[in-house]
Amino acid sequence: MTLWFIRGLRRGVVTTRYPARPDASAASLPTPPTFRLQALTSQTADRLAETCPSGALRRDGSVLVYDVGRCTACGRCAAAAPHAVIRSGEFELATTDRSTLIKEIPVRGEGR
Amino acid sequence: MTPLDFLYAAAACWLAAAATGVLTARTAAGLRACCALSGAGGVAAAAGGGWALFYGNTTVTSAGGATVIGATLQLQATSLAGVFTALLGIVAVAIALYAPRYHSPSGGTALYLAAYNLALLGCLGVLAAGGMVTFLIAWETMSLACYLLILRHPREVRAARGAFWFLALSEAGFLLVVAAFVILSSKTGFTTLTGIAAHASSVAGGWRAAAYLLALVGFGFKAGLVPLHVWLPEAHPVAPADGSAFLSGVVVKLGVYGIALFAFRLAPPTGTWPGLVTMFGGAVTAAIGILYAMAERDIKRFLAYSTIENAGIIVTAFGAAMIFHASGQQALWSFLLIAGMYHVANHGCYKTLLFLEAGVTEHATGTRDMDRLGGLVHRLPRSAVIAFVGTLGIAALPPLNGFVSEWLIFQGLFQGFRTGSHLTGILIVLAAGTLGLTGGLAIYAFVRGFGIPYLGMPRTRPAAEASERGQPVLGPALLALVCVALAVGAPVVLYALDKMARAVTGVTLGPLLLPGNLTVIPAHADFSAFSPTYLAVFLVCALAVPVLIYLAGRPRAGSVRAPVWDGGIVAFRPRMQYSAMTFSAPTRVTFDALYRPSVSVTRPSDDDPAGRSGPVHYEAQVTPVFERYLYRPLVRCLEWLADLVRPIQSGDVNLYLLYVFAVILLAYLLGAV
Amino acid sequence: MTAVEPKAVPGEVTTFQVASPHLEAVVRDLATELRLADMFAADGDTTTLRLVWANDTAGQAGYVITETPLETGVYPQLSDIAPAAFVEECEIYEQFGIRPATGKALNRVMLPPHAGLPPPGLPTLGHRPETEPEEARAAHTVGGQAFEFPFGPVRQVGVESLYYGLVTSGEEVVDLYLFTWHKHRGLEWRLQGTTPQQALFLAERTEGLSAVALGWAVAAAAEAATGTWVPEAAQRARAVALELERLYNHAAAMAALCQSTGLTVGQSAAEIALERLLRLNAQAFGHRYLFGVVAAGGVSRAPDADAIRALLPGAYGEFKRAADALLGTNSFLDRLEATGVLSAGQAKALGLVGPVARASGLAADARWVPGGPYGNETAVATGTAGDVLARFTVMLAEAAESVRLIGEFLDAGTAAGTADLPRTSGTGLGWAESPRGEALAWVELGRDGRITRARLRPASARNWRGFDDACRSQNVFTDIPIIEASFWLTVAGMAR
Amino acid sequence: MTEDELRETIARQFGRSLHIRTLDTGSCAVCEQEIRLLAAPHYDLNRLGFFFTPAPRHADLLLVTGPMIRAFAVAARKTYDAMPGPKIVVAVGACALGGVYPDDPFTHGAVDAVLPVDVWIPGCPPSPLALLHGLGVAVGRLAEKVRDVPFTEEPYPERTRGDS
Repeated sequence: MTLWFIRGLRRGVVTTRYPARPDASAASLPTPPTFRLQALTSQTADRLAETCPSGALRRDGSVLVYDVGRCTACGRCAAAAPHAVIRSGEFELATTDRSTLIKEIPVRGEGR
Repeated sequence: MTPLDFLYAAAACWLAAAATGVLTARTAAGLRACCALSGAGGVAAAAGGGWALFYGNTTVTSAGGATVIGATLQLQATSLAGVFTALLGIVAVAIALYAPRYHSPSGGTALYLAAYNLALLGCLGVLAAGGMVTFLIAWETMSLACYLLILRHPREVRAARGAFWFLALSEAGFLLVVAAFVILSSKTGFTTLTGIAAHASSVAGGWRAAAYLLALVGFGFKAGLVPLHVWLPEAHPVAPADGSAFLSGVVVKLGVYGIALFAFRLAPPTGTWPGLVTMFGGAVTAAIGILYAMAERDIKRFLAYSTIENAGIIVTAFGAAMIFHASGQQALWSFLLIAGMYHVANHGCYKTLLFLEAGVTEHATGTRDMDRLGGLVHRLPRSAVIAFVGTLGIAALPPLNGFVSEWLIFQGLFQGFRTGSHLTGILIVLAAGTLGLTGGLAIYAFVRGFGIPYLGMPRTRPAAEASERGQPVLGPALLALVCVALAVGAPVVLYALDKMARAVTGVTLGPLLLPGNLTVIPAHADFSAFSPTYLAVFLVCALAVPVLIYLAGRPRAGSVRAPVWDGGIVAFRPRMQYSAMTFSAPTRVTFDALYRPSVSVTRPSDDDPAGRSGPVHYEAQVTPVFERYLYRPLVRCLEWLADLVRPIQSGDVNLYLLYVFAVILLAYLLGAV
Repeated sequence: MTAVEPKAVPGEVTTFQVASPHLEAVVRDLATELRLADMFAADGDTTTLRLVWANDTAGQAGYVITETPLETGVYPQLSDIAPAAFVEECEIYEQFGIRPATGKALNRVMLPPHAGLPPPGLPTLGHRPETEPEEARAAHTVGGQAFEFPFGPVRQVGVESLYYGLVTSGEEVVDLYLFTWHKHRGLEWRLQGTTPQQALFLAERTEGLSAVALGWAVAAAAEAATGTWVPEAAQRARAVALELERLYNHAAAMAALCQSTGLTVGQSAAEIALERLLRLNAQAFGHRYLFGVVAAGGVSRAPDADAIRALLPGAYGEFKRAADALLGTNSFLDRLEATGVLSAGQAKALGLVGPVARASGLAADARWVPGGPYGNETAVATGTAGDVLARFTVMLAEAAESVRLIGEFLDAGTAAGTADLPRTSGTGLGWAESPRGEALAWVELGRDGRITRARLRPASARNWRGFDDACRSQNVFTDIPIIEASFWLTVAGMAR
Repeated sequence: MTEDELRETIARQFGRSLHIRTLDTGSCAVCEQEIRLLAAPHYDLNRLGFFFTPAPRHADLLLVTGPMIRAFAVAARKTYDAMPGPKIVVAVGACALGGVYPDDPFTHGAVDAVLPVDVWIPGCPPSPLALLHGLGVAVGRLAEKVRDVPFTEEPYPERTRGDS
C-alpha cells in the first residue's frame, strides 16, 4: 500500500477545475450543430430533417424546429450540408425547462 | 395441615384424572372434566411445593407414610424438591388449560390423558419420595407413563422409534440410579433419604464418589447430558405438544433433581474433581445442545436441543457449586445452587410455553418445519406475542427471567478465582466462557426460532391461511405471566430460594444475596450487583424514549409511507427470504467439523450445460455424530451379544424346565452359602 | 440436401443449404470442428433458420452459414447437441414463436413477465403465438435449505440494470440466473426498413461500449450483401478506432476489477488511464466513445494521426503503470486467482468468445479472419487457468498488442472515405473483434437497399451465458462482482 | 411558490451536500460509463459536495439514463417512490430526452413519460463536464446557458420572426 501511496503522490493532481475554470478537454467534445441562416434554404432544411437519425430536426413551415435535447451530435447533418451546419462548441446544455431546448431556426426563402 | 397434605390432594386429583381420562375423554365434556381435575391437582401441587419451599427451615418439612399393597411408601416434602414440585404444579395447570382445546376427544386421547396423569403422579412421587424404594418405584412409574405418552400415535414409525429411544435410555439410566442408591443404602444401612443424608459422612469418599458418578450418569440420561441426550430430539417431535412440553418442562428437570439430590443432599462427594466433571459435562452439553439446535428446521426438535442446552447450563452451575464447596467457598456453593435452581424454574416455564406454542403452530398450519412457515405474527397474533415473551426469556434477554438466572450463574462462575487454586479458577472461567458462547448462540438460535416462523412472508399456502380460531391461548399465557413474574419478582424468588439453600447447605446468604433495595448481589458484596426489577421497569420506560422522540419529531406536514426498497423487482417472493437453514449457515460453516454436513444439490445446470433455468433444490444434512459413532456400534455390539445367547432359546419345553430347575438349584446353593 | 459437406473457406463466408431433416446430423458433425457462433431465424416465404459457424484456426479462419427452411415450423433441439444454441433457441421462440421439437422449457430472454403475455401490441419479427403454453417456461422455484437472494434490477450506482437471482445456502453460490429483459429494446425489429447507414446509428447504440465493433460488423454485413469494396485506408481507419476502443475498454475493466476488489487506489490509477484514453479518442475521432466513426462503405472520419502519436504513449504509459502496480499488489491478485474459473470445455460448449474464451485457452479472434486490415501476425494472447487473473492478464496483453497495431495502421496510412453501397438485394455476414470478443451482424437487404432482417450478435450476447457457470464455480458470493468485472460485459448488448 | 422561491428552497436544502442515485432505464452502457467517471480523479464530484449512494432511501437526486423501457417502468417508479422528498430527477442523455427511441411498444421513448423530470442534460453521451454542469444547474449553483444560445451563426433576423 505504501507503494501505491508514493505512486499517487508522484502522479500529482489531475482533477479538473471545472466549473470554477473552463476545462481544455471540452474543446474536442462532440457538440450540437449551429446553423448558418444564410445557407439554410428550405431544401437544405428538408434534407437535414430527413438526415437526422434522432428526430431532433423537423421542418414546420417557415422554421426548422431544432430539439437540442434529442440531438446526439452525431454530425450527420454537418456531413449532409457542410455549408449550412457548423460545430457549436456548446456542451453546457443542461436546463430545468425542457422547452428551452427547442429552438426554432428560421428557414430562408420561407415565410416571405 | 402440612405441605404434604397438598401433595396428597394433588395425587388424588391426578389419580382421579387418570381414571376420568380413561373412562370419559371420548367426549368433549369428559375431556374437559379430566383436564379440570388435572389442573386442580396442579394447583394443589404448586401450593404444596411453594409452601415447602417458603417454610423449608429444615431439610424435611413434613413426612408421612402410607401402606400400599403391603409396601410402605415413605413420603416427605422437602424444600429442595419444593422448587420442582411448584414447577410441576404450574406446568400441570398450564397444560390443563391448554389440553381441552388442543386434543380432540377420542379413544387415543383418553389413553393419552390417562398416561399423562399417571406420569404427573409419578413425578410427584419422585419429588415427594422419602425413601429409596418409593423413589425408584415412582421413577419407574414416571418413565413408563412417559413412554406411553410419547406413543400417542403408536402406528407411526417415528413415534415408536422416539418412544423406544426414550424407554431404552431411561432403563439404562434407571439401572445406574439403582446401583447408586444400593451403594449408599448398603454403606449407611438406611433406606430413607433422611437416614442416608444423616449418615453419609460415615461413608468412605471412594464409595460416595462412585455413588455420585453413577447417579450423575443415570440421571444424566433423563437430564439429557451429552452424549446421553439422544432421546430428546427423537421423542419430543412425536409426542403431542403438551406431552413434549411436559417432557421438557418437568421430566428433564427430574433428572436435574436427581443430580442435585445426590450432589447436595444425600452424599455430597468430596474433592474437587466430581465437581469439575459435572461442570464440564454441563458446559459441553450446553454448547453442543445449542449447536445442534442451530441445525434443526423442525421446531420441536429445535426446542428439544435447546432443552439439552439449558439442562447443561443448570448442571454447569451445580458442578461449579460443588467445586466451591470442596474449596471451602460455602457462600458461593449456596449461591450457585440458588442460581441453578432459579434456572430450573425459568426454563421449566418458558420451554413449556414454547412447546405449547409449537403445538398451536402445528395445529394451525399442519407443519413444524420452519422453512414452510413464515408471517405467522399476522395470522396468529396472540400466539406470537406469547411466544415472543418465551423467546425473550429463553434467549436470556433482559428484562425476562432467563436473563436473571443466567446472570446469576455467570456471576457465580466469574468468581472462580475465589477457589484459591489457579487451575480450578481458570477451569471454572473456561466453563463460563463456554456458557458465554452458548448464550450468544442461543440468542442467534432464537432470533431464528422466532423470526423464521413468525416474521416475514408466509412460505407456503397453509402458513398463509393459518387461523388462530379455536387455538388454546390461556395455558401459554399463564406461563408467560409466570415468566414475567419470575423476572420482576426476582427478589421474592431469591428470598425463597435462599431459604431452600439454607435447608440444603446450611449456609444463609441473606444480605449477601439480597441487600435490600430490590438489588441482587452474587454472594460477595465486592463483586457486582444488579436489580432485575429496576432493570425491567427501566427497560420498559426506555422504550418510551424512542416513542416520544418519534412523536415529537413527527413532521407536521405528514409523512409519506413508501414500500420496502426491493431493488425494483416486480414483487418480493417468499423464496427470497432467509430460510431457517440459510440463516444459520455461518454457524454451519464455522462448526463444520461438528456437523459434518452432507450436501445434495439438484439444479438444472447439473446435467444441462446450456444454462436452462428451473427449480433448484438444496439440502444439507447434519450427520448425527452421537447416533452414528457412539450408539450404532453399541447397538451392534448388543445385537452380537444377543446372537451369542440365542442358542439357549430353543423352543423346547423340556429344556426350559431344565433351566428353571437349574436356577432354583443355584438359588438354594447361594442361600446355603 | 447436403450435396456438399459444409466446410469453412479461409477468410470467406460459405453458405450451405441444409434441409430440416438433415439439420441434426449436420449440426452434430459441424459442432465437433467448428464453433457455433450464432443462430437466428428470418422470415421469408417460410421461416428460415440460419446457423453461423466459425472456424477459429489461425490462418484458416472463416465462417460457414447453414440455411434451413422450416416448412413444418419446428426444428430439432439443437442445444442438446451444441449447448451454445440455447439462448438463441429462447430468442427465436420469443421472436418467432417457434420452439424446438422436444418442447423443453425455455428461459425468458426478452419478453417481460409482468406486462401481460404477450405484451399488448409488442411487435415481433415472425408469428409469435398469442398465448404461451405453460410448459414453455421453467418455474423458478427454490427448494430445501437455500433461498434466492434478489439483487437488482436497480443495483449499484453507475451500473446497468440487471436482475441476479442468486440462489444461496447462506454463503455458497448454489445457482444463479439472470434476467435481462428489463433492458430489451427490440433493436432487431427497429432495424427493419432502415438503410444500412441509418442502421449504423442504432447499431452503435446497441452496446455503446463496443460501438466501433458493432458498427463495423453491420457495415461489413451490408457491404458483403451488396458486394461493396471498402478502401484499404478506410479499413485501417476502422481498425485504429477498433483498437482504441479495445484499449479504453480494457482500462475500464481494470478500473472495475479494482472497484470490485475494493482497491480504490488502483481504481483511481486505472480511471486516470481510462479518462486519458477517452480524451485521446475525442481528439482523434471527435467522440469519446468513437460513435459515428464507421460509415456504410467506409469511415466518416479519419483519425487525427498526429494526435494519436502524440497522446497514445502517455495514455498507454498510464495504463501500463497502473497494470504493473496491480500485478505487484498481492492483496489484489489473491482475490483474482482461482476465482470464477471456466474450463476450456465449458467455454467451448457454450461458444464463448473474446478474452473470456481466450483466458480459458481457446484461441479465437475475429481479427484472424483473412481479408481485413489485420495481418497474419496479429498476436492473440491466451491463458490456461480460465480464472479472473487469466482474463486480466489476457486483457493486458491485448492492450499492448493494440498499441502496436495502432502504430502499424497509422504508418500504413488512414483516410476517411466511403464507397457508395449499390441498392441491391442480398444477404451478408459481418464481423469484428470487439473488446469483449467477436461481434457478428447479418443483414438481409431488400431490393430498395433497405434492411428486411438484421441480426445483431454482440459479444455480450454470447458471454453472459458463461457467467452463471463461472459464478457457480465459486464458494462465496462476494466474488461475483469480481467475476462480473472480469467478464466486462454489458447488459445492453444482451438485451438488444 | 414561484420558481425563484423554489430555486432558493432547493439551494437551501441541497446546496451543500447532495446524494445521487443512478437509474438505468435501458441505456447503451455509455452514459453509465460517463457517470462512473464523475467519481474518477479527473472529475471527482465529491469535491463539489456530491456523493453517490446505492440506496434510494438516502438519495436526493435521481440520475436517469435510457429511453425508459416499458418493462422497466415499474422498477423506475419504485425507485422514485423509494426516495424521500424533496427529490430531483435528472434525465441524462439523448435517449432519456426522447432522441433515439420513439414512444412505441418497447419503450416510452423518454423519461418524462414515467417520472417527473426536473433537469434535462442533453448529449450522447453527455460528457462528465456536461454532467457536472447539469448537477450544478439542478441544485441552482450554476446558470443555465442553453436558454440564450440561438444555435444559429448570426442572431435571428427580426423580420423573419415577425412575418410568420
